[in-house]
Amino acid sequence: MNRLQYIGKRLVMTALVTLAVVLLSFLMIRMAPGDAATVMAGQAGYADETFMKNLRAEYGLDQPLRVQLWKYLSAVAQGDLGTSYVRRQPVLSVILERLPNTLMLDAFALAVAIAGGIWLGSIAARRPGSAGDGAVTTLSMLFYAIPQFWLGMMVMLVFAVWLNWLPPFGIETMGADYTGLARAGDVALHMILPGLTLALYYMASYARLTRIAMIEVAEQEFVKTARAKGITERQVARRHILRNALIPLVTYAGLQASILVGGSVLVENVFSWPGVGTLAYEAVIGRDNPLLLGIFIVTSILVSLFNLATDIAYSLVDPRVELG
Amino acid sequence: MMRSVRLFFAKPATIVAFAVFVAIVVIALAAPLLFARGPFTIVGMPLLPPGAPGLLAGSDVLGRDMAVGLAYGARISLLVGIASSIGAVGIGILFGAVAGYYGGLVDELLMRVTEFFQIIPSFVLLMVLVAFLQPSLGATVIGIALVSWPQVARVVRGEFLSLKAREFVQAARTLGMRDSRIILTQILPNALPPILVVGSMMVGSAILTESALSFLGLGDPNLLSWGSMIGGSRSAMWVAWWTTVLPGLAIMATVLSLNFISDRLNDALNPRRQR
Amino acid sequence: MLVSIQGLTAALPPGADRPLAIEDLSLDIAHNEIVCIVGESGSGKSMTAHAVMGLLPRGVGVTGGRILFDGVDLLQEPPEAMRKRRGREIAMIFQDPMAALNPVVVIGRQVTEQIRAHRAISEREALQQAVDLLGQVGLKDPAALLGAYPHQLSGGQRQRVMIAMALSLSPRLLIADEPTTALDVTTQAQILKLIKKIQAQRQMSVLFITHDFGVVADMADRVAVMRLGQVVENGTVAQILDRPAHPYTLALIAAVPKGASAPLDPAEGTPLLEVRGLSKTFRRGGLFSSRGAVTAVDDVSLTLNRGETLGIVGESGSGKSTLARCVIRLLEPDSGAVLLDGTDVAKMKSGRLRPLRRRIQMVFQDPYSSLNPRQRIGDIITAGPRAYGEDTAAALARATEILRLVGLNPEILDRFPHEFSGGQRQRIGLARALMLQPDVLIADEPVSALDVTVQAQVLKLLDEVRRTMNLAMLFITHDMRVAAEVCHRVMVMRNGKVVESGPTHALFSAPASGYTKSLLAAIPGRGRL
Amino acid sequence: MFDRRTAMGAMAGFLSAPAAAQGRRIINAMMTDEPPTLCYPLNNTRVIQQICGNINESLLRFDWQFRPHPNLARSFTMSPDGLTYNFRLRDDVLWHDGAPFTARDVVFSCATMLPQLNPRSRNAFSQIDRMDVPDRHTVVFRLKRPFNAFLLSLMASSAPMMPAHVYEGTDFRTNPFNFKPIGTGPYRFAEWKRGQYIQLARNERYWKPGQPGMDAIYFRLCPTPEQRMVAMETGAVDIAMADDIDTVVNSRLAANPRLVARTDAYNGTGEIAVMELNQRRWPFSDRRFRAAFMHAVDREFLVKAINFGLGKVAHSPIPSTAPYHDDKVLTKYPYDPNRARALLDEMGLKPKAGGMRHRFGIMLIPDGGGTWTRVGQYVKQALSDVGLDAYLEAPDWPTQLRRSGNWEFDCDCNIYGAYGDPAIGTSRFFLTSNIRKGVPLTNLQGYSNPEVDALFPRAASAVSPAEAQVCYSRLQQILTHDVAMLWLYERKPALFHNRRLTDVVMGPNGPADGLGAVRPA
Repeated sequence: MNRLQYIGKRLVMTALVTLAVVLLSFLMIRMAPGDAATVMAGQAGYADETFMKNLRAEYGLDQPLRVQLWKYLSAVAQGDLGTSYVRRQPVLSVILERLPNTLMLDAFALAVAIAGGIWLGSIAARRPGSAGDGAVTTLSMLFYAIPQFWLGMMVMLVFAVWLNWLPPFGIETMGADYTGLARAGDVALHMILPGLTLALYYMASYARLTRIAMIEVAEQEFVKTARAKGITERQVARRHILRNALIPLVTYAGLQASILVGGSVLVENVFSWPGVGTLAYEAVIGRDNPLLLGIFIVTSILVSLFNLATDIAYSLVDPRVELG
Repeated sequence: MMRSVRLFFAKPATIVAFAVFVAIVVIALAAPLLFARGPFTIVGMPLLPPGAPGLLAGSDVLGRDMAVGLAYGARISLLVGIASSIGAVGIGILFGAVAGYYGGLVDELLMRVTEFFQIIPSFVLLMVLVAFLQPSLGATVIGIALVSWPQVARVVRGEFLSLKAREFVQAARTLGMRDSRIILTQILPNALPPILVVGSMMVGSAILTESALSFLGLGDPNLLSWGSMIGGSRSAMWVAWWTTVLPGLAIMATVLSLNFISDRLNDALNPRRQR
Repeated sequence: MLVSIQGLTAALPPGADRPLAIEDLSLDIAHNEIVCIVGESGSGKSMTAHAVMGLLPRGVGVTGGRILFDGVDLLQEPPEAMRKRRGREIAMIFQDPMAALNPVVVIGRQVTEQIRAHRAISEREALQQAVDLLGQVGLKDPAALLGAYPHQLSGGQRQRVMIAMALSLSPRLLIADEPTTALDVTTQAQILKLIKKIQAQRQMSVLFITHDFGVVADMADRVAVMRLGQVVENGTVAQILDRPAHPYTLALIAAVPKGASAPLDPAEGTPLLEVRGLSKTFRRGGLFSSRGAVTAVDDVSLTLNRGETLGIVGESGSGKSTLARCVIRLLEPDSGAVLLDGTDVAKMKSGRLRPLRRRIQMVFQDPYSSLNPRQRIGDIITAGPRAYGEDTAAALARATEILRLVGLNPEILDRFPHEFSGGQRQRIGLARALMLQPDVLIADEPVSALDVTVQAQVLKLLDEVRRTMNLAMLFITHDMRVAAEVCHRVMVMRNGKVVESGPTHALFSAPASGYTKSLLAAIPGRGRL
Repeated sequence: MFDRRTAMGAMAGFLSAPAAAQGRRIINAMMTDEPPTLCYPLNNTRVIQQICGNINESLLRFDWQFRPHPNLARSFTMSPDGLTYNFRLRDDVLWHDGAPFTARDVVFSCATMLPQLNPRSRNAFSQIDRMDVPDRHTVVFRLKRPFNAFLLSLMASSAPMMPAHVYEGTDFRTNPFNFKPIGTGPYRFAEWKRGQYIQLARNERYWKPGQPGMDAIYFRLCPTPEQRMVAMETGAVDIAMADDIDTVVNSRLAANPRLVARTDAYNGTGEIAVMELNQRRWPFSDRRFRAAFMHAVDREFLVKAINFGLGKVAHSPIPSTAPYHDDKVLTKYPYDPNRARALLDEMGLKPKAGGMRHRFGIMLIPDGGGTWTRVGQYVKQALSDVGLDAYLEAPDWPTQLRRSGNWEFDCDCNIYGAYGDPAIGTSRFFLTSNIRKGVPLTNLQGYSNPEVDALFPRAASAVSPAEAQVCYSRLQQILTHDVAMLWLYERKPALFHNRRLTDVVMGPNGPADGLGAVRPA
């Protein structure tokens, strides 16, 4: 099967999976007690029957569930994810407004995690059982054990408060209103602490995975062949061991995409990062059902696409894999 | 068996980790005996630093003894960690075993379900579940088990897939054993080591997840957990570091010791090292 | 002398089954000579080859002796100098050509990498040389192969690539570590021929490691027989094969299946087992895709009588194992009938099948994976009877008898499988099958994972058991010599189809089909042993 | 411990406001979350009040004693029978888009838009019989019956004037001007940068002489309490309004010499934190139980330790800062666990095995482990000392509102605003007629007392203040004796502002009246 056909088929699958996500989360969310009218009444600090009735009518909450579902599905099919109860704006625009911030943070964290993890992992794998290996293993174990939100608070305390190296929170300097390059630099500076906080956990897993994969690959016959050829140890490590060890890493990166979104809820919360994670938290707390559904839909599409990308990457690093 | 035990304790780090873990368990069990009045009792002024008279770990924003809170927090963390892992492992074994052994439609369905869980951000899903069930200990345990079982199911399924192709399982079939017996007596015992490792890793991550939920205010308000201690003193961090640093260290020590244990378990139970 | 190994001793890491991997080993390899080291698994033959190459595994250290290569002690060479010798002066090829090639790098790159590690030439020039080399080892269209990945090649082609790589810098010594063990017999014959041809052309020395005396007979100028890290006997091929001095050598040679045809028992009456037109097709892919189908068994019929052994012979992928699994209903055939005493079990539902299952039992290939590592021997061999409701005490009592029958001490009931050797495990597996007092025994490559001496014992046991219990036996093997030794009749399979079948003696002495002929011709050491 | 001053100084490097360098005089304020809309009556919450108070104005302004003063109305008169109110409007007021402000806008706001959108306005405006417009700048309200809270209900936060020419005949909820509001106030809407800030710019044609005192106001999004505190300490933000700052760190900001702390900026809202018992259920229906509850809880502790002094123990349904509060008639319930135990014993609620008398739930307000969680945890502990076994429930917002609206609770928590007059803010919780299932923020407890039902309307329609006072005094006497509600404390949320600004808080309506008067100190 050629690659384009494969991508086409996967896109259809993505649409199907998304439909399942929509159906399941719609039902789950609508089954839950309480509706948006009560939330808004609570916000207003004052309520009566007409007010509530108007609100329910406005959001179609007075109609039977299947009518609501049908309306919602047909709207989603046209790219309309509804209107946020709390923000009274189109859900899609609310999400798209925040999405770049999260993607930026996640991409940075993932890049740091992968680069750092592979580096640490290959140090450890060079001599299993050595002091370096022990240090890396212990370190990654430690990163695994630290609650992310707490780590965020601690690095904020250390690097922003005690050492004054980096800004503590937000996405840019408040009130500075920079533009252009200065703004990009400002944002980059703000991204370091949350990005590293998010990255450390995954860096630990990449380090572990790289280490295990490299040790495993190093025991394989073709590594012996490589040595028998008389090429240098460095070339053996890079061309033969690492290249093969990368294969499981690619799969793992695909699996992590959705976890990363979940992880950014906490980190974004701690660092006041205006991303989808904080949005999701607000949506849960405020029972903003359309927004919540929208987040599920958008993230599941993104994760599916990311998985598709890693599958293609997988087929590129491992020629044995056929797409299909 | 003895060999596994010996292998398990082969490294000094493991002994330390095991000792830390046992100590935490003992503290958790002994908390009601040591501090009979419970973690919510107000013992003094708020935000007294550690070392203040009678306050080993200082007091929190309400003037409660942090040390008592830390001891009681261990109960919640361990309870949630172990209970939700048992739940997840139970569900995971059930579905993973059936899918891995029988394959076909069940397997296809299970793979789709795990895919769903892979695609949906599980922590957001968990927040939704807990918020809908109303934050309570039960909701936390159920929620964590519900979002983590697919991971176990995948491992179990993989083990079953590879084990069912092994010749001793085929032999069992040719001997005329029933499927249920094959699953229970032939495959499951051999699949246990990786399940045990995944399960013990899961205890650690469940503790982390619980603390995150409590930190966000989605924990049981009647119980003091390490996460809620941190969440409740977020602002106080600026005036009283111990209110957030100490519970965080407690979480870290627990999860770290657990991870060391499961890591060694992995080595000790690894069939490649045995034989 | 090109190579002179003197008093080489290497220690195994603590906890291994013996302290020394190689013990006081001395061996010479002259210019333009093929020296074979032959021995059973664990004899240290492979370690010796790796020691010469300077590639002993981590934890194994040389504790004494010298390896002189052209007068230079390789053991004293600094690592960098040793690296420069590897590939250039000493080259090596390995047992499993799939595992020995990097799966994610194209062939061309793997060949040029070796050339460029030692010679300062451009990639283009190196590729040109690679094309030449690949042509020299008999690969067709070498230029096209440069861009291929290892998995796109057959086993024989891969081993040719390995040989091309090894030859690329015209080494003076080629070490071949069981280079044909993972290959089918016809491919093996071709590769052996190739190595021999190239050795002759280039006048190089070859150190050839093998467990197979047939291969030794075909290849060696001189032979060293190893056992437990020591050379027990050393001499020219004629000396060793014709006048072996050491009893171990003698035993090894005696154990090689000679293909002496078994006595012909006349078979009469209705067959116990009859297979008619059996087919089985495997489909790959999941719910949403199908990637073609492979017909593993294609319209096969056979009959089997009580007391008779029918051999099913074929190379890998011939469908012989699938056929066996369909007969015993581990797989459900797509079409055809499997008649057991006239009852068709081919499509029978599992509920009705269960009582019939005990009549057909199986002995498996892999002595390690065929016994549940977490159960005691007693539990393993009484599992069958217990599954049919026999009470444990009675089953254990019978187990004692059966264990004696297969030549094991009945006291082992409380022990675990890992405490036993491969041959013992095969006996336990046989005992498990016999506990159900089957009518038909299917033996699926029961000896192919065993060393040759053990192999001979197990084959003898199977034959005895068949006779005492009057079993019908379906014997699956890839090895013509083994088939010739135990089977009354032989059926040759290829690509799922029956090529030819007939009484063993007739088939071996006058094969009808060309394929059978080529299989027989490919048997290593044919005529010498 | 780290050196806080260094730390904060350090952060100033990152968070200072270089925008000032551009020469514009800017107020940096903050918002805890982004408002859903900027249509004042559509979402009458504190965030909107803070922002829209600068954009939309009302007819009257009130002083610290809640006395009315002219604002958009040049003058006003009330007929002696209390039925007719006559407003003369200013004729020099322009909407931000240049259209003149006229009587048409007043009629549109008070008769159409506000009653439709703002439940708080509906109560007061339902008293209106009809409105007359004798000329372009005069409006006459004729009431059905006297309603002495009428003028107070024209406070900006209850009755902002909305532009008729923008909204009339449109769907108010979807009108695009909800996101670029038009008003008459000292600042006009300039820019909304999503996720970052809302900017208001100086209204050059503002009618009030000398105002506005600055060039622009930025409301910067600051979602977490830590972020807000640091922003205040470093001067990145000039004003922190109610609840922007976590009470835990109040003392720290209050001690900062660069900051001014005000606790009177929200007297106009007059919030009381309460717990409500479902009086349909026993034992909550028993007055003695409610009294025992009050005696068991040390409300001074709630104020001191949990609110860090920002508040005052509440003894009455009418806040002590509001008109009609009468301290003399109140039955007070000081902290006295023994008294509480005695009352419980007396009503037959004796300790059972395990020392507990009764188990019931306290449903918290979802605040993510904040003040209410702390209050709940303290109250639970305090109640257990007298043998009451309370368990805390932490539902999310919708569940909390649904359960309380449907009376599915034992005890819940609430904060209510008195809004300056009991007829607006207090009576709704005690009138039998306001027991409405399914509607939050009504008489959820099911409290019902015929005398109270009679007194509230009489008080509201009393023409003379003295007569109203008599009624309200009696009401306070009855309600506190009945322990009609568990009043915990009056909230005094702190407003912090930088000393570089002055005239920030000018009346009880605080920042909801806008920051027009603010100027550099």
